[in-house]
Amino acid sequence: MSPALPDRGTLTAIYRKMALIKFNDERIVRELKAGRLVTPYYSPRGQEAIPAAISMHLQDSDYITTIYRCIHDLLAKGLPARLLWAEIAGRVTGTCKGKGGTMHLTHPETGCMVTTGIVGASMPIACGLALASQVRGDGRVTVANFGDGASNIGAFHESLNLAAVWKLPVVFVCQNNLYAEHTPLRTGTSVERIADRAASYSIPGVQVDGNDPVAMYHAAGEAVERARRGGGPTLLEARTFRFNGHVLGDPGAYIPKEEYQAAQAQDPVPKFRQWLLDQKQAEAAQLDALDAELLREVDEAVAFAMSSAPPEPAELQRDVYATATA
Amino acid sequence: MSPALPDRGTLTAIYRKMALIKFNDERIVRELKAGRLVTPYYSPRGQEAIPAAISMHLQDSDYITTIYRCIHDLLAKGLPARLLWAEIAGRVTGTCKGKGGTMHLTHPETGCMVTTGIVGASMPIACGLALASQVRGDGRVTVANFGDGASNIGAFHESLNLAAVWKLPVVFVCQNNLYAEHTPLRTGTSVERIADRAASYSIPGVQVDGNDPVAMYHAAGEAVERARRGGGPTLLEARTFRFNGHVLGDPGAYIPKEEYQAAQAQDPVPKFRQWLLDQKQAEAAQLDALDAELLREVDEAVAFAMSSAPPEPAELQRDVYATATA
Amino acid sequence: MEAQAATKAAKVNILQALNWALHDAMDADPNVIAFGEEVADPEGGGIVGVTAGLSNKFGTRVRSTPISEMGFVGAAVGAAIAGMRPVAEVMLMNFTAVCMDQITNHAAKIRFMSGGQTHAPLVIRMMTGAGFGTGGQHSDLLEAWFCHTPGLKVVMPSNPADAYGLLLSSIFDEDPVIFVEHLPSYWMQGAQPTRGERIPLGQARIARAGKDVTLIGYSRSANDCAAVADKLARDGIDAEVIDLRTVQPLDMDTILASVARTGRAVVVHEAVRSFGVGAEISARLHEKLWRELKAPVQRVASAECPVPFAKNLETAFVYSHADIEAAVRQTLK
Amino acid sequence: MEAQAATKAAKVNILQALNWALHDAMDADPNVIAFGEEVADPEGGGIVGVTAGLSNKFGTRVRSTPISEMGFVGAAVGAAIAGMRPVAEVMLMNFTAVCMDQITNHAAKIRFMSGGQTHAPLVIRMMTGAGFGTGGQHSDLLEAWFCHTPGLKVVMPSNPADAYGLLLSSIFDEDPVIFVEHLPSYWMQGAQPTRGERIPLGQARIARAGKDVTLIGYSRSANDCAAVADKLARDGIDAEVIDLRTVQPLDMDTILASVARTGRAVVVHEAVRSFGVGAEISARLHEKLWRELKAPVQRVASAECPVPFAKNLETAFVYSHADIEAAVRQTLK
Ligand SMILES: Cc1ncc(C[n+]2csc(CCOP(=O)(O)OP(=O)(O)O)c2C)c(N)n1
Ligand SMILES: Cc1ncc(C[n+]2csc(CCOP(=O)(O)OP(=O)(O)O)c2C)c(N)n1
Ligand SMILES: [Mg+2]
Ligand SMILES: [Mg+2]
Repeated sequence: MSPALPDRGTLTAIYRKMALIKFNDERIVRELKAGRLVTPYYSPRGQEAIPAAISMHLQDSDYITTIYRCIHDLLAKGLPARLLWAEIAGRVTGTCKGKGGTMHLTHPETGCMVTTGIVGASMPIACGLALASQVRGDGRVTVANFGDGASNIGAFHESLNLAAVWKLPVVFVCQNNLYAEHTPLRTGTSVERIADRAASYSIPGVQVDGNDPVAMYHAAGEAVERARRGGGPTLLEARTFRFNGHVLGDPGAYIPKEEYQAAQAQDPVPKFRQWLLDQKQAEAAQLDALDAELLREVDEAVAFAMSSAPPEPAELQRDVYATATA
Repeated sequence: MSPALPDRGTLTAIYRKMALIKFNDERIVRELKAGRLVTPYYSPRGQEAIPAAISMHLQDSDYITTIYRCIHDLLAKGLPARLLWAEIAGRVTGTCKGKGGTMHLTHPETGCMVTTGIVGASMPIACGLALASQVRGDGRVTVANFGDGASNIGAFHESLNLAAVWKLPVVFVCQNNLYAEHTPLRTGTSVERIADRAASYSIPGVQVDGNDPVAMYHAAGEAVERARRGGGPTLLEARTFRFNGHVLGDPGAYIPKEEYQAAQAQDPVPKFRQWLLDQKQAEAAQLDALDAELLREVDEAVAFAMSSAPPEPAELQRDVYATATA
Repeated sequence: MEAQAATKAAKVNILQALNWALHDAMDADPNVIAFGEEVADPEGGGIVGVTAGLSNKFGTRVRSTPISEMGFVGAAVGAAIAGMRPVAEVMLMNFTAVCMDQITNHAAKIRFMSGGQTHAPLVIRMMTGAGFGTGGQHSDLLEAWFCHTPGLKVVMPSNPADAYGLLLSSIFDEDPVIFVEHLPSYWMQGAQPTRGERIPLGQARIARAGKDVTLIGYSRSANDCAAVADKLARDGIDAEVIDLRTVQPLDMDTILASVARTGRAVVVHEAVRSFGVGAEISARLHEKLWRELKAPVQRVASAECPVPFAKNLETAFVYSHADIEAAVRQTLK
Repeated sequence: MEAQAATKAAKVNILQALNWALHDAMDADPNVIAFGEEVADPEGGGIVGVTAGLSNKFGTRVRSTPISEMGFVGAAVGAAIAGMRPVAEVMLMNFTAVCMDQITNHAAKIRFMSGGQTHAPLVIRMMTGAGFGTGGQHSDLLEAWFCHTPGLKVVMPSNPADAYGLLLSSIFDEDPVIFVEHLPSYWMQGAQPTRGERIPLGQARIARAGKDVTLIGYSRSANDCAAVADKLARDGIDAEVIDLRTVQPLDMDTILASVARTGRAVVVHEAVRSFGVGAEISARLHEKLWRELKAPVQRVASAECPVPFAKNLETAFVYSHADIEAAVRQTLK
C-alpha cells in the first residue's frame, strides 16, 4: 500500500527545507575552508530529507532534541539561520550568545530544546520533554534525533524502555548514515536493521529510506500521529549517508570509494529537485526563484553573523546559576 | 524434542547443590532473626535450581559474576560455605577478610570473580572476563547472573551488544523472579519475554522454567557449549520466584497473596526431591543421608564463622592500593 | 497517612519532614512531579517511605521508574527544561555514578550552554551514609564531585526542620540541586518545621555560638560537631558550630565572620579527607584569614578507603567524636 | 610507521611518545590489550592516531569498540581481574561521566572489597583540555573526581618523555590508573624518551630549581609555570617549578621539601578552582608547613563555569600567564 502523494505545496515545502539545509551547509564549509569561520563542524550533507520531511508534521510548539550533527534538524524545525550563523561564529547575537556553539545550538521558541555532544544523551532528555507534555496534556510531540552508533549506548535502551512503559509521545529517529565516526555499522552494531530493536520494547520499529522525502514523509507522519493521539513511542530508522565525513576535514579513508560514489550519485537534494520537475510537481522557474531566495537568506545570515560582536568576558559569570556569580 | 534425562549422578548432584543452597539460606535467615548475625540479606530462596543446574556444565576454572542476591550462585559454583559464613559475619577468616561482605563475596579459586551491588554492573565485567579467555584461548566460559529489573538498565544493552560483536564466550543468565525490589515485571519492563531482547543483538534468546532443574540443565548446557566452542553469547531467561522478598524483612506487601501461595506450592527444592523419588532416580535413605551431611556442613560453617575474629583496624589501610597506605 | 500521624506529634523525624515537604510542594505547584524506583505507593512509596502517599494523592505526577537512572534523570532534565519542577530520586548516592552524564554534562551546563534560554530547575534526591553494613557500593559521600561541577547546588540537611525547609527551597529553586539525605539519620527526632516555610539555600546556620574555635560540619557531621562542642564546654572550651546546610554554594560570609572571631577552625565530614569539601574550606580560610588564623585549619574525615563491611571496620572508618576533639585541641596548642 | 618515522627525529611530540609506549608495552607483555572507539587501524588507529599501527601489529589484542563506554570500561575491569593489563581509551574525559560506575564503584574498589583476592591493573586513557572550541562537553578537567576516589591513581604528563615513561609505568602498575592526555599539547615537541625506561608513578619532577617561591603544576599548567618562572627570573624572582606528573598519589615529600625552603607556593591547574586539586595541596601545605609559610598558598585555575565556545571566552576561561605571575607577586607582598 503506497499512500497518496503529499500535495504540491507540501512537496515544495520539503524541497525548500532540504535546499535551505544544503545551502547553509555548503556555505559553512566554504567559510571554514577559507578560514573565515573556525569551529569543529559535523556536516549533515546528504541527510537533508529526514528532518525536512519530519518537520512537515510538527508545529513550532513541538519539541526536538538533536546531536552535534544538527544544523539540518534545527533549520528544518525553524531555528533562524542568522541566529545559527552568529552562534557558530561565536558572536553574542548567536542563539546561545556564542556560549554554546556548534554542538549546543538551542532555540526554545522553535522547539529546538537540546543539542548535545554526548552520544545517546538526546534520548533520555527527549523522554522528559515528552513526559512534561503527557502530564500537562498539551498535545505536543517530541522528536529525538540520534545516529546509528548511538543505538549501541545504554541511554538508547533506557530511553526506549522508559518511553514504552510510560507510553510517552516521542518519536525516536535514528539517522543511520552507516558510520559512527570511522566505524562502519557492522563493526559496532550487532543487528542488521536497527529498527528491529523496537521489539525489545514492544513498540513499532520502522525502517525507511531517509533519502526518499516522500517515504520519509509518510513514515514520520504515522509515528508523529501515533505519539500525538497517545499511542506511545516509535523507533524510526532512516537510512542515509553523510557526504563530508564525521567532522569536516575527515578524509573518510575508511569509506570504500565505490560506496561513497554510489551514495553521491543519489544525493537526495538534486535528486528530489529533479523528481519534482519530472513529476510536474513544480516548475523550474519556481524552484530557481526559491533557490535564489534561500541563497540570499544565507548571505544575509552570514553578513549578520560576521558583523556581530563577540560576547563580553562577563558572560563567564552569567548563566552558570540563575543569579550571576561573582 | 525433549532431550534425554541427565544420568542419576547428575540429577543427585543438582539436588545436592539445591539443598546446600536452601539449608545455608534457611540457617542465615534463622541467625539473622535471632540477632546472632546482622547484615542486609538478599535471599535467593526459590531460585536454587538455576545455578545448581548451570554449575553441572562449569569447571572451577570457568568464571561467574553475580549480584547482591548471590549465595545460590556462589555456593553452586563452589565457594566454600565456611568462607561465605565468615564473610557475612564480618570475620577476618571470611573470603574477603570481612571487608566486602554480603554484597561483594568473591572467591577466584572457584571462579567467583565479582559480586556487585550495582544493578547491571555484573554484565560488562563478565564481558571482560570472557574477553580475557578469548584472547588467551583458554576455553573458559563466563556466566553473568542478573535479574529481570537489570534487563532495563543501560549496562545490559551495552554488554549484550559488545559480547555479540566480539562473539565472546559468555552466557547471560537473567534470573527473572518477576519483581525488582517492589516493582512487578510489567511496571518497569516493556517486553513480555526478556529472552526476546536477544534479537536486538542477533544472538540466541531462550526462556526456560528456572524452577525445573532438568529443563534448566539442558538450556544451560546448550548455551555453555555454544560459548565454549566459539559460538558466542546467549541470553537465557530463567523464570523463577523469590520467597523472602527483596531484602530480608521485606513483608512483600506488593505481592498478591494468590501469586505468592501458588509459587510456594511449587517450591523447587522439595518438588525436585519428590520427583527424584517418584522417578526412582534416588532412594529416600540416600537423600536423607545427603541432607543430614549438608546440614552438618552448615553447622560447621556457622561454628567456624562465629568462632573467628573480626578484621583488625589496620585492614583499612590494606588493599586500597597494591602497597598499604599510611 | 504517615504525614497525618506525624503532625500530631510534638517532634518529627527526617523521613516525615521530607515527606511533608514533598506533599506541600506538590500541593503548591502542579509543575512539581516526582519519580524514581519504588517511589509510587503501589511499590511502597519509596523503599524507606519518604514518598509515601504521594501517588495516592497526586496520581501520575508520581511514578515508579524502571531501573534506569540515566533514563529517568535525563527525563528529569528534559521535563525541567520544559518548565516542570521534577524531583527525581536516585535511591543511593553511589548510583549517581550510573547517571553522572545527565547530572554533570547536562543538568549543570544547559543554562550556560544555551546562553540562558533554557535551564533545569530539578532536584535529585539521594540517600547515603555508613552505619548499616551495606559495604563498599552503598554508602559513599560524593558531594565533592558535584561541588566541583559549576552549575549545580548541593544541599545536605542535618535535622528534620532543615530537611523540610531546604527541600522546599530546592524544589522551587531555579538551579539543579543535588539533595543528599543521610540514611542513618532518617529516624532522628527533631523540632517540627513550620509547614510552607522555606529555608534559603546558600545560608549556613550557627548551631552553637562560641568564641574559642569554629567547628564546621554538614549533614551528620554538623550534629557530631554540636555533640563534641557540648563536651568541650565542660572543659571550658567554647566552640562555635556552623551547620553549612548548603555545601555548594558555600556561605563564606558566615564562615569567615566566625573564624575571623575565633581564629581557629576544624572542618568535619563523612567523606574521605583527600580532595574533599574540607580541603576547599581550608584553602579559602587560609587565603582569606591569613592574619586572623591562630592555627592551621584542621580537617576531620573518614579513612582513605572504600566503606568496609565488618561492623568494627565500618565504625573505625567513620571519624569519631574523639577525632574531632583531638583536632580542636590541636588548634588550641 | 608513524613511530618509525619519529625515531629518526631528534625530538618527538606527545602523540608519538604515547604511541611508542603502547607499542613497547604490547611488545613486552602479551597480557597488554587495548580497546576503545576507533583505536584499531581500519578505523584510523585512534581519532588522533595515538594507537596507530597497534592492531596491524598485534591483531585482535587491539579492538575498536561500539560506542559503549560503560560496556568496554567494564570489560577492562573484568579482563584486568582475569590477569590482563587492559588499556581502555575513553576518547574524551567528559565521557567518563557515562562510565563512572565501572571506574569508581568497581575498578577502584575491587581490590579492597575482595580483601585483596582480585585487583584491576588497568589504564583508562583519555584526552581533554580547552583550546579547540569544542565547548561545554568536550574539554573539562575532572581529575579531582578521581583523586577523591580511594583506589585510583591519576597520572597527567606534561611533555613527550614523561608521557612515554609514565604511560609505560601506568600499564605495568598493579592499580587502576586514570591517564589524562592534554589534547592541545599533543603536538608539543620535546626530548625523546629512552625506549623501555619507565618513570615511577607518585614522584614529582623539579622542572626548575629556585629559592623564592614554588610553582606547582601538572599537565599543561606545569609548562605554563615554567614559562612564567623564566619571565620572573628576568625580574629577579627565582621560582622553583614542580611538575607533579602524578596527581593521586601526591608526592608530598617533594612538595613539602620545596615549599619548606621557599616559604611560598602557587598551585596552578586548568580545572575550575573550587573543590579542585589545588584546594587539597593548599590545605596540606598549611597543615604541614604552618611555621615555614611566609604567605598563604595561592591557587590559579580556570573560571567557575562550563567551558565556553566563543574563542575569546574560551581564552578568557583558562587562567593566563599573567594570572600566575600575579599570584606569585601576591605571595611576595
Ligand atoms: C558518550 C560518547 N562517546 C563517544 C563520543 C565521541 N563521538 C562523537 S560522535 C561519535 C560517533 C557517533 O556516531 P552516530 O551515532 O552514528 O552519529 P553520526 O555522527 O554518524 O551522525 C562518537 C563516538 C561522544 N561524543 N560521546
Ligand atoms: C544502578 C542501581 N540502581 C538501583 C539499585 C537499587 N536496587 C538494588 S536491587 C534492585 C532491584 C533489582 O531487581 P532485579 O534486577 O530483578 O534483581 P532481583 O533483586 O530481583 O534478584 C534495585 C532497584 C542498585 N543497586 N543499583
Ligand atoms: Mg552514524
Ligand atoms: Mg527480580
